[in-house]
Amino acid sequence: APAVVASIAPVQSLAAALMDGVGEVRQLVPTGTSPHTYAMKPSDTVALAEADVIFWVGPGLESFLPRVLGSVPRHAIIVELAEVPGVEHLPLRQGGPWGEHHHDDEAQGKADESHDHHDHNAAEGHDEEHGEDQHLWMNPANARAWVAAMADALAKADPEHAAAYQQRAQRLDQSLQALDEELRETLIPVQRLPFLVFHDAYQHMEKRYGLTAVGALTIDPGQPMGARRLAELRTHIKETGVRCIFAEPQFSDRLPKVVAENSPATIAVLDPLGQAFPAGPQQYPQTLREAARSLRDCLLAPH
Amino acid sequence: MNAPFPDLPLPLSPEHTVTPLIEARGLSITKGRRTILDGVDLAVHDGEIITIVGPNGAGKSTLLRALMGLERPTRGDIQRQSGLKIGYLPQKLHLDPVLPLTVERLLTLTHRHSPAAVQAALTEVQVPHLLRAQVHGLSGGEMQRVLLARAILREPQVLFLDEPTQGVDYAGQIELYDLIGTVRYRHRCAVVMISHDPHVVTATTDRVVFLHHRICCAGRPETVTRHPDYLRLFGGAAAGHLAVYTHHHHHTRPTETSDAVGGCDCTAPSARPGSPHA
Amino acid sequence: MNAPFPDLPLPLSPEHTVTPLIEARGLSITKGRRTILDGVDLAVHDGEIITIVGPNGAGKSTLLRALMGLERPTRGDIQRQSGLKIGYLPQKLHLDPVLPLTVERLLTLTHRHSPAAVQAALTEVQVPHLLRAQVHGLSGGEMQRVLLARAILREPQVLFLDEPTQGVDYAGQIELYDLIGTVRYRHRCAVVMISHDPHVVTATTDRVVFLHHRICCAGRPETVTRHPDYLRLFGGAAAGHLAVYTHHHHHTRPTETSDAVGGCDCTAPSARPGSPHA
Amino acid sequence: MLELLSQDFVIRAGVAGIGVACAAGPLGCLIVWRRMSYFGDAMAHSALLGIALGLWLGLDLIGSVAAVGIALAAFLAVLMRQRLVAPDTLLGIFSHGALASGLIVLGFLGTVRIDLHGWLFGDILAVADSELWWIWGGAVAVVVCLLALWRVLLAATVNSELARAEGMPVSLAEGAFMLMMALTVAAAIKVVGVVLTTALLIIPAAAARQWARTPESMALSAALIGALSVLIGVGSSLQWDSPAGPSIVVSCVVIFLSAFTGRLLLRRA
Amino acid sequence: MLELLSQDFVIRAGVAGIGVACAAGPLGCLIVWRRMSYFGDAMAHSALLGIALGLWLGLDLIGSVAAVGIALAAFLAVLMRQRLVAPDTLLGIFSHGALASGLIVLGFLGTVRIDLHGWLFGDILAVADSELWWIWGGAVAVVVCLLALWRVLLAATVNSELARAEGMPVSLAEGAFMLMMALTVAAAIKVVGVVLTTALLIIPAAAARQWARTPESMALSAALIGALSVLIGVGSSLQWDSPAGPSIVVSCVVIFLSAFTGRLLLRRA
Ligand SMILES: Nc1ncnc2c1ncn2[C@@H]1O[C@H](COP(=O)(O)OP(=O)(O)OP(=O)(O)O)[C@@H](O)[C@H]1O
Ligand SMILES: Nc1ncnc2c1ncn2[C@@H]1O[C@H](COP(=O)(O)OP(=O)(O)OP(=O)(O)O)[C@@H](O)[C@H]1O
Ligand SMILES: [Mg+2]
Ligand SMILES: [Mg+2]
Ligand SMILES: [Zn+2]
Repeated sequence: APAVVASIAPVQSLAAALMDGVGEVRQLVPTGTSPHTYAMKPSDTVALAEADVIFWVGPGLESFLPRVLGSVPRHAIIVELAEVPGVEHLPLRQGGPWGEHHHDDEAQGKADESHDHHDHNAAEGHDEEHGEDQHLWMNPANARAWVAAMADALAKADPEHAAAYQQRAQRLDQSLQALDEELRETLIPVQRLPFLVFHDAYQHMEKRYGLTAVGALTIDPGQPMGARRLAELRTHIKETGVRCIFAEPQFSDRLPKVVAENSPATIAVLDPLGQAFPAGPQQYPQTLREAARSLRDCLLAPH
Repeated sequence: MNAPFPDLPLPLSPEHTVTPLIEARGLSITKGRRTILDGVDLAVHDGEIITIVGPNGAGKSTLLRALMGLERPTRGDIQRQSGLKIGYLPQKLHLDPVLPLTVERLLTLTHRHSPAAVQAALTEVQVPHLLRAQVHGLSGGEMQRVLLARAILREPQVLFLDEPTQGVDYAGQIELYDLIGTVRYRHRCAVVMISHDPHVVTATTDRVVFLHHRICCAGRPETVTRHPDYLRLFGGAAAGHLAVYTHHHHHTRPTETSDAVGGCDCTAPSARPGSPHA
Repeated sequence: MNAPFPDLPLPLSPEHTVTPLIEARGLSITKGRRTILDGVDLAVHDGEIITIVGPNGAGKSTLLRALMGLERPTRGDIQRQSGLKIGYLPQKLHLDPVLPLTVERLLTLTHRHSPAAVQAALTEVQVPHLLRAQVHGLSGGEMQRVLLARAILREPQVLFLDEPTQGVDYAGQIELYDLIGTVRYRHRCAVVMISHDPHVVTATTDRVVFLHHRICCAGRPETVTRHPDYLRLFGGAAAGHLAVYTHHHHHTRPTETSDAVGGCDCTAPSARPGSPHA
Repeated sequence: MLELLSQDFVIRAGVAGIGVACAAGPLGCLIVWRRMSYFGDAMAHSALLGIALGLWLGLDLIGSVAAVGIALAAFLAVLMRQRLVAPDTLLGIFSHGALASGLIVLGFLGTVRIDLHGWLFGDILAVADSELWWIWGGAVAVVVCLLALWRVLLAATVNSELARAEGMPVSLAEGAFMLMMALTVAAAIKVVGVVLTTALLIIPAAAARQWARTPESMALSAALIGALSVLIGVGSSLQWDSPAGPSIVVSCVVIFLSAFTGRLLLRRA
Repeated sequence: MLELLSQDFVIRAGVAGIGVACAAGPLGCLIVWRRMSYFGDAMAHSALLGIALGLWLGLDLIGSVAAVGIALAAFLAVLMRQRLVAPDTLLGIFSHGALASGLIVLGFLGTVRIDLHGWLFGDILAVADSELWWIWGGAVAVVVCLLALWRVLLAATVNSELARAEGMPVSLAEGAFMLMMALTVAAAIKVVGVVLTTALLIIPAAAARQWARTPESMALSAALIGALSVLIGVGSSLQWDSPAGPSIVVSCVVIFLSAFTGRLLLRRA
């Protein structure tokens, strides 16, 4: 079986589903650890050096990887999933309240998009994807596109099992489709209910299921926020009748609490990386289901 | 300035039997491979002025610091009366300009004193105008005067002065030594002082300790100054200076011939600083 | 130790017309609200020994530093011959033990010298045994000797010494001054020195500058020492010392009565350090 | 703006910031005089090690963070006595050592559900009502402790040997100081974040040094400058929606630079 | 283990680490002597400001990072001359000031999502072949520059006034030194990360101080200790599969602590 390395938990889960019964998939960044501050261990480098197939999202997310990939000479097939055909791309949004009167901000964001966060990788030849939301896996349709590309890559690396991979890919595609339907059904009742997220990681899910996120506290959890935005968010949630503010398990819920203060909104938890679930084929669907359940439970809860 | 208390009783002579304020017995200090002090016995009694003399590198400052408890003895022990009030003027003091400090504040650094007392102390060392000056702008001599004022201000029981008039101008030196001479009368303060000045040794002192890693000789100035090592240290000039100086210090006590701490038996190879150390 | 070159030609007298090595004209320095130097004119010619005297806080160190370019004049200007080789012994020097340094390395800090020259310089200041000692373990007097060796080693054209024998023992002081007296003969080195010692002023010096923020008087030692301000600074003792000392320094030049830099006209309120400054 | 000013979180941020600044003023002066400017950094990294060890050994996190912090402070207090390695270097060694060991321990733990940087980047806008009491209580406690220890600490800072010779309980006071500093800084980091804590410690003190003539006036000015920067910082955060913590830091820096150039210009004139 | 040792990335990590250690040894001694231990930290944070400004003004990022770093170094070189604020405090002010301004600028950029700290965590296991040439070329260049400037820099470090009085070109040398240091540290941070860079600068120097008797021997020992820690660190990283950078830092700390206690014990005996 080919040696397969996946960068983060959702990717590992999809790959593991494809490889089920054939081989293991090594996950590089432990679930819950920031890919940005990750310090590599020799076993990681060995895994990369000996890998036949490497799956990763893109330099916007695993910013440490381009350097490693450049320095480990190998004939592995590297799949940058953000670039896979069929993936829907969404531009980054600004932190803070979203709505009618904030459209010019978004326009401004588009104009600025050549100065986005991947520019430091420009020197390394990754200047294609500008200012795009990297949380692509939050939309099962994107995952389906990934699975197709992953199966092709695996088949190329391991022609012996090519048929098996394609078979599994088909099955996985069906179950993703089912998951898509399931999520849609879960989320239909809450489509019009406004909510606020801690950081803007759910755009893909939101667009897919027609949810009404009305703002994010921050675009980047590493960046502290301004007092004016906080005040605006507080007015905004009152105006729009936000009922839920979603914090994330890795990050402190102190700021969400401040925003929720003096308003009927409650705090709940959304986890885009699904760190509560063990790695494996089930991790990805569990993550999305849990997110949908959390959205629905909070938004439908009596206030 | 002459001693203002010419008819006060003389300080206790070193032979007295009361327990000393500080007593070092068999004190030895080694640093790395060098023996700096070797079997030094010394007692400090209240009210007496002891001057430690010796060539550069003889271990004088080390002895002073050991008496105060700032250096740990390698061998021997030091007994200090508990709760002893000590005043100290170190040989060199580096003050960092990162910390702002006026002279006034430096004088009240370790203990509180009334502004009047601070002003009086500065007047005694002739720099009353520096009260509000920043210490890191002081000239060498000004600093030394201020440090002396600081050490005296506390009304200590023992005053340790490591070359107190370094960098002080000539007229100032004479006046400061006069001041030191009178301090002990005020509250029976003992003074342990290091000096390279032969006048001080003979004029201000009750007891001279000639140190060169070990105590070569010790006793009344009149005895020690006749010692060949002493004469060598102070060059041919020592005798001449005596003549010049004794007329100035009216409070110099009459010569006593008994030598308090035994005779001089400096068997050290030589008292010259150029000699190889242990 | 007597001067080893008793029959060499005398150093140039200050009246000579060649361009001076360093010349300060109308030099004034103020710090905060205090005037430290006020209209000082001073020229340094090669081969001469100038001693600056004055009470504590008179601005002597500041003048020295200004001559070297370490203090910026508030008014007036200073001309230095370009490429002048300067040796400097500062009044206080703080060395940080964070940086390891042997005496040997300190001597070759700014310029390279042969080991033999280094050893010879240390021998001249009588501390040859300290060659490999760590500088931050040195005693006060040892440090001073080492710094003097360092300053001389460079064979400078002008040697600036700020109280060079501070903390040096008595015998050492006399020998160091003899050494300074001979340095100028070796390679026509000028010496500008600050001292509080009346012997030095009269015995080792070509020209005395009495400074108290401004130059009160300047000239040959024999002239300046008769000035009332000078006598006040050095107390009644000044005259007496002369007698003691002149016999020792055989190379003292015969008295000249002409006063080089004009008469003494110290109109400063008083030369006492206790006086209020500007 | 006025309406914004009356937002309760803004008031809380201001009150909390001023509380921290008041304690940080005198504490920061001592830190700056002793060349321990990076004490905050070292404490922050020791907190990471504390978290890592706590997770590994299954201990209470608050407890293990406190234990590592106190151990570090004690170790520092001892090592500060030698003179071959300067305090800033010692702090650097400990801080990087603690960070590296923390990362290694975390590496062995495998899956870790904690954002390390989240621990360090507290947010002054997120201060809760209950924390205000703690902050001001802590600030008063720090000021009271400092008043009690001030003379000894100051004397030991000016010259440790002089202070010891003249009978001051230097070791005791320095030990107490280190302990107090470790606890205070750790608590402040938890509430307002490491960057703001360190900045409020050292920058106002450095600005105050430009005109202070006595240690006490420097300590007082530092506290005032800190409080002023908090007000300016929070105000500009409201005005321009800049992040609050960084805005306070930048106003500290601006005040420092003005004081510095002001002194230069005055001296010229 | 042996098989692992021959992995090319291990060899590259070792070669790169030793190259950095050789330049960092003497450079770190100067940094430690001048109490600028946190220079690496300040450079790292100035790099963040550089990125933020570069993004804002649409400049080349490498260029704007370099520009901010050089400006900071120049500013520091000037401010280092005054004596009211100690170097470690200055570095702290600049470092926190740069970080805070960087965050503010980024905040204004709106839709930029950048993890600032990602820039700072280079990884020694990710060094590329081509970078090895740069590292060793840079190390040789640094050592050559230091050899040329050594006497002046050392004299200025011991006593700046003495050096200036005796005609050494102090300002020039210090300017060149600051510039060189800024460039070197920035480059090293990019390749091996900020933690490892700072650690290799200061910890070997502090360890070497325990036995060195001259500045030169300290510089040499520091380079050797650094190289040794790289070997031990990479070795133990292989042995226990711990992250490589942190392992090197921890071996530095262990060597420092052994040297320290060794000296204490020797002095006792
Ligand atoms: N840490 C140390 N390591 C090695 N030698 C040391 C150390 N500290 C002091 N010494 C040596 O101990 C000797 C005594 O020093 P000390 O300061 O006591 O001399 P001193 O008699 O006061 O001399 P001075 O008159 O010059 O002040 C000196 O030779 C000095 O070099
Ligand atoms: N930065 C400063 N601010 C204020 N006053 C200063 C400053 N620097 C020096 N002074 C003052 O300038 C005067 C001259 O100082 P300087 O060191 O030149 O004196 P000096 O003649 O060398 O005295 P000494 O014989 O004591 O060494 C002193 O009164 C000192 O207090
Ligand atoms: Mg001494
Ligand atoms: Mg002076
Ligand atoms: Zn995200």
